[in-house]
Amino acid sequence: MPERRTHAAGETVLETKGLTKIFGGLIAVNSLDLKVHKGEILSLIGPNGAGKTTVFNVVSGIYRPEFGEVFFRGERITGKKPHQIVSHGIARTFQNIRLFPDMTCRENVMAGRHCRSTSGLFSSIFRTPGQRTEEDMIKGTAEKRLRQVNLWKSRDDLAKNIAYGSQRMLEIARALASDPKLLVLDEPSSGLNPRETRDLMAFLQDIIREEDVTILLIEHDMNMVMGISDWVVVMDGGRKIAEEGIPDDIYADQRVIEAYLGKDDEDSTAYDVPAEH
Amino acid sequence: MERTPLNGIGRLASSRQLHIALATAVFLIYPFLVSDYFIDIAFYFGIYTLLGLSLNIVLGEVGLFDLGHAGFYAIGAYTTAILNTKFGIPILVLLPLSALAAALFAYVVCSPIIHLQGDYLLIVTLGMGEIVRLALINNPFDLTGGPNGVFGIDFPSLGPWLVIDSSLEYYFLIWLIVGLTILGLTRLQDSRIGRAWNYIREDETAANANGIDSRSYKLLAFVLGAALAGVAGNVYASKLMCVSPESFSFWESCLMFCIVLIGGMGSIPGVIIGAAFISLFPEIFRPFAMYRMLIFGSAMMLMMMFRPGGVWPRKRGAVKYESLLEGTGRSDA
Amino acid sequence: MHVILEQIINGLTIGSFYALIALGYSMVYGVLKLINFAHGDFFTLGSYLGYTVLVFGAALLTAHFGLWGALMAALIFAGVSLAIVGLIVERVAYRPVYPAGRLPAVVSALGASIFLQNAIMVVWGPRFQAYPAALIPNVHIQLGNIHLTLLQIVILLLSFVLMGTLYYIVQKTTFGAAIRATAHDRKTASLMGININKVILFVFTLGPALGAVTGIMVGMYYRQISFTMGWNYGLKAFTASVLGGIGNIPGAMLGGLILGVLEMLGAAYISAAWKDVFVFIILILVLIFRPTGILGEKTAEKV
Amino acid sequence: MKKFVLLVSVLFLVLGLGSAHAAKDTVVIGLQGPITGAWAYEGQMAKQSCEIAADLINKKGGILGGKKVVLKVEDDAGEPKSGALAAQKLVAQKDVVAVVSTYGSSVCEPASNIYEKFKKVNIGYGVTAVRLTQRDFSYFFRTCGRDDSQGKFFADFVPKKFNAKRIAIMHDNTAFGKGLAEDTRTALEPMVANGQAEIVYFDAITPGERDFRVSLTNLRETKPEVWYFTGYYAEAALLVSQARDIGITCPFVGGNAAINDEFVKIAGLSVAKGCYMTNEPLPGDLPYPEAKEFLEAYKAKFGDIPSSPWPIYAADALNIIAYAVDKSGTTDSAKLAAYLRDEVEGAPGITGPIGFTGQGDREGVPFYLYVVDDQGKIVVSK
Repeated sequence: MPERRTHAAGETVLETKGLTKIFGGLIAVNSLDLKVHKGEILSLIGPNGAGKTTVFNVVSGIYRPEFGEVFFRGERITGKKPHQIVSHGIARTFQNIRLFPDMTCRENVMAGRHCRSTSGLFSSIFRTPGQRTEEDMIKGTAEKRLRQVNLWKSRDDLAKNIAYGSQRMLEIARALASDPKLLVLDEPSSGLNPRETRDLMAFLQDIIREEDVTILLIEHDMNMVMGISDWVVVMDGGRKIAEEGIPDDIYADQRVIEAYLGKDDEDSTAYDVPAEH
Repeated sequence: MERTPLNGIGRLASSRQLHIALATAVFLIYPFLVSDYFIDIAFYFGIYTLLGLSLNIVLGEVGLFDLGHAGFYAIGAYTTAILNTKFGIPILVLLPLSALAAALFAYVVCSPIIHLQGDYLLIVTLGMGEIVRLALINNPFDLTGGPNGVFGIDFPSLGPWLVIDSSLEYYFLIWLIVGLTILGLTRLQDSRIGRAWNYIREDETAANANGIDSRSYKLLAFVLGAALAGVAGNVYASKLMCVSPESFSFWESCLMFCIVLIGGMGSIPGVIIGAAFISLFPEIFRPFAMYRMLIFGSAMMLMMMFRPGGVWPRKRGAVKYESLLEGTGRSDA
Repeated sequence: MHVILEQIINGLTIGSFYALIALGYSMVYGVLKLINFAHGDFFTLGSYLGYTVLVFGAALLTAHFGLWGALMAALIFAGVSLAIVGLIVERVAYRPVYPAGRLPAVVSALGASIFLQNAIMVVWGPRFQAYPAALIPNVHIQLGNIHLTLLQIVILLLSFVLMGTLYYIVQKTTFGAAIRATAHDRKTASLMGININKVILFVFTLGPALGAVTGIMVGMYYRQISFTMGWNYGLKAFTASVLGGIGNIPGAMLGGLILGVLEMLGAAYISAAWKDVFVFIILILVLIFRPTGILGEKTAEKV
Repeated sequence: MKKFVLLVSVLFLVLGLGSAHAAKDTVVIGLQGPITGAWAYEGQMAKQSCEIAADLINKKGGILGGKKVVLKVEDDAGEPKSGALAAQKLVAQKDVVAVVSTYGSSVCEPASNIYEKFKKVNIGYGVTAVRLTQRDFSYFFRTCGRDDSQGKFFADFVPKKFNAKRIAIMHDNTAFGKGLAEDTRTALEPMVANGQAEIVYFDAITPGERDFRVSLTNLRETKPEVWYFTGYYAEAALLVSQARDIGITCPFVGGNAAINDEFVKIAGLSVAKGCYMTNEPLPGDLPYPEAKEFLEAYKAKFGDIPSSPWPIYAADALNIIAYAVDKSGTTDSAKLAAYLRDEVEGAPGITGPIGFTGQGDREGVPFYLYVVDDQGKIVVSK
């Protein structure tokens, strides 16, 4: 088990203040305050429908919050468009993998470079030297990331044709290709077998160690959560039910156990709705 | 069997070059072997290829259902017709102007509707195409000549040095434009813009989450597609020397849609095949008189039955890439 | 005032034609997410079949069943024939293509449309065909200053009865619930034990049959049919179904009626020549501000 | 790609060779017309008429001392692009002496540009747009009248006949219908200026539609005393029956495309009877011996006489080409065009003596006012 990195060590990378997202009459995220510090892995856990994915979608700009603010490295990014948020340095993956199925793995990873390149219509048509250099850089980064996740050999295969576990890694490689400061992973281990999960954990730890990146994670696999998180935040019903703590404390927290096991008559179906939107 | 990637590239490249050289040779020699009638058929084949290429950007590359593309074609043709007959502006000057007018029109009209998804975009573009056609018929500001259209359009010329007025010269004009367009579009396909279009087609949400401003790229596709359709309109107008609204009906939009889908979405050779099918088939089957459209309809159904992805779909991953980082050409990481 | 009332009644008549055709588009779209471009030609074919019965079988039929009987026979014959044609087209043009995605099905549908249209031309010839005059006594009805004909009233009644029946089937019966469930989410519906094939069968028989009946009504109303008329009606009806919310059955009816009335009012108070422009602009505005149509429900994508 | 290009080239070449050249003892005359498409009916009648005309000439021993007239037909599907292709195909065939071309002004326009460029005499038979003969072309002629001659006839004759001052003009937004409507309005202008007439309604309906009640209600509210519709019979029949339904009772006058036997069939006798139209003399009313001979031959072969005037003009276009070739003794285009323009005067035709103005227009095309009688026959109005 790696040594824990401490809060004090890093500046705040991501901060949400009173973040609230409402769907129809349903409060999916209820004035959530969250802080993610530089260089750490923070896991967001909670039962289905707790509003975790909604938090991700608000942070990455897919949803606009009703109330509250999102700050990224001190800058207010509330209500910015997804594509703008990527260029600020937040890259994400999706709960149910969203690759570009009919394009090659290499092209998939090159997508991550889009926000870091600038060639326009005319330089692309006339193949200006600048554009060519940039293309080489895009391809170079893609190669580097593909090699990192051991998919260089599949570079010319269509994304839909590679194994499920590889697709998960490809999506992470794509997110990493934009050189993000914050990597937001939505259940990266779901559908992976134990070996693949172990590889994934090792990979994430390598990344954290070697690169200037912070990771925010939604995860259901408790082994993984306990294994790699520096901090854990538990959500239920759109609220934070336990202050962020180290995994062992959270594991013992009575409220967390209740949230997961249910207190008999809590209308847990109501929670399911927001994530569907 | 050991497969060396470099060999693969070499083989592919040389056969590709051979094909292009052969095709170019055939296209250069062909018009000198046949009568003007067959040159004209090849000319209209060129027009449909250009139209197919222009719709392919929107429909094939980005996956936007545009069933009103004839509207842009019409804007290009009428811009040429009106400015040439009213102000005597030379056709070749109007070539970029028509493209610009169609592009501007696309920008203004598509901006508010670009967020619509799938079939809703389809019906809105269809409505837009119909609005253009109906407006042309109704002769707004006495500009479009109503159902009669505009007549007396010039042929393209550059002073006394370059005069394009025979079938042969029109043939070369349109295929030169098609050739340049193909060159440009092939380059775009292999650039961050072309890829961005494809990302949007594959999964718009994921594309956005990867930093692609899908709204701008979709608009760009419409604007560029419209500009090319405008160019086609310019050449068509000067070739026919007159334009009338019946040339820009909903049916023309349907034909362009079919060109892209018959050939294969996003595939440039596919567009050429689709355009060949659409423009040559009815001519070849002319002797069948009133049965020819029956055959045409059946052929469309059969093609989709046996080649639902198109006759010549774009093959991704066919070209094997070598490493940029290692420089040795070894492919195994 | 009387003029506007008269225009609205005219609009409702033509709107009910659009609505009945739009139902065919909307049902197929709801279940298969396919725009059935051949549907307009189902309508034409129905009209021609009814014409054939009325012209060549009328004497015989009238002798046995009377005028209304002959009319019923034409409606039933055309309806049943088109139900069969609908099934054949589904089998030949859509089923083999559908698994490959929605776009190839668009080309196939256009192909089927061209085929049907030209088949009609080959069989019945390129000329306009005149429906037998005075199938229904040519009675003029004048209410105050409003001019109506008996035929108009019969057509409106029949349309509303048909729409009402369909509405009842779809909204109140178990099978209707199955159709709605399939339209809402095909995958889940089939997991819930709904026989999707049966639903497809239903929409591909009922839609064309409704189209055929509409074809005969159009023939009687205007007394003139042509092999190309399906294209125009199809376009309008498709527009109507999108206006109402495509895939939504009450939406298609509402969309059709609204479109008909809008068209007539546009023609009356703006300009006959610009009325279609007016209709399409309204359509575009509706879709910009309510992208799923008037009654269409919002379905957001799960991210 | 390679295979494909080869395939296409081979197909082209086969097709090219397919059009074999005719023997020397014939004179080939082309016919471009809508054999398929929306106007297929007109095109096919024109083809039949030209066949009959050629047969009659050949039976009388042909031209140029025994050469047979041979007809070469190209389909233009009634659309401008196909029209241009058909023209291109005809000019490519050197043995085609001159062309009868075509039905529909917007189809004729691009085609006649091609004929002009390749110096081939082309004679329109169903092309009435005024502008066609205002282009200073040397090789374009027409045997039919122009829109403005009909409009002028209407203005001179119709208001007086019905003692009508309030005139409604309705067109169908097609090239032909709108052209005629505008020319009629122009022709009425002097009468409007001195208060003898008033145009109370001037608007379009959309062709291909079936419901015109709205436009008709508007028309009814203007209380016209005569109503002129310049479009085609398909819409005309609907218009009249719907107009009678909503209580419009004033006389209906159609242009020369509005009334024929189909019109009577669709509208029904009770509605159709008493409807008028301005028209060139119908085939049956032509007093000339050529007409009698032609119509008998046509009837013998096809069972009926043509139901519209245009095919007859096509036959006359063929006749005048044959006449000019025979009399001038040349098949050279330039000489032939000059001969047609300058020398032909009162040549015998089915539709009466044929001659051309300097612009290529037919000289003196007569118009009649027709009416549908109680039996549904279209007869000259007394």
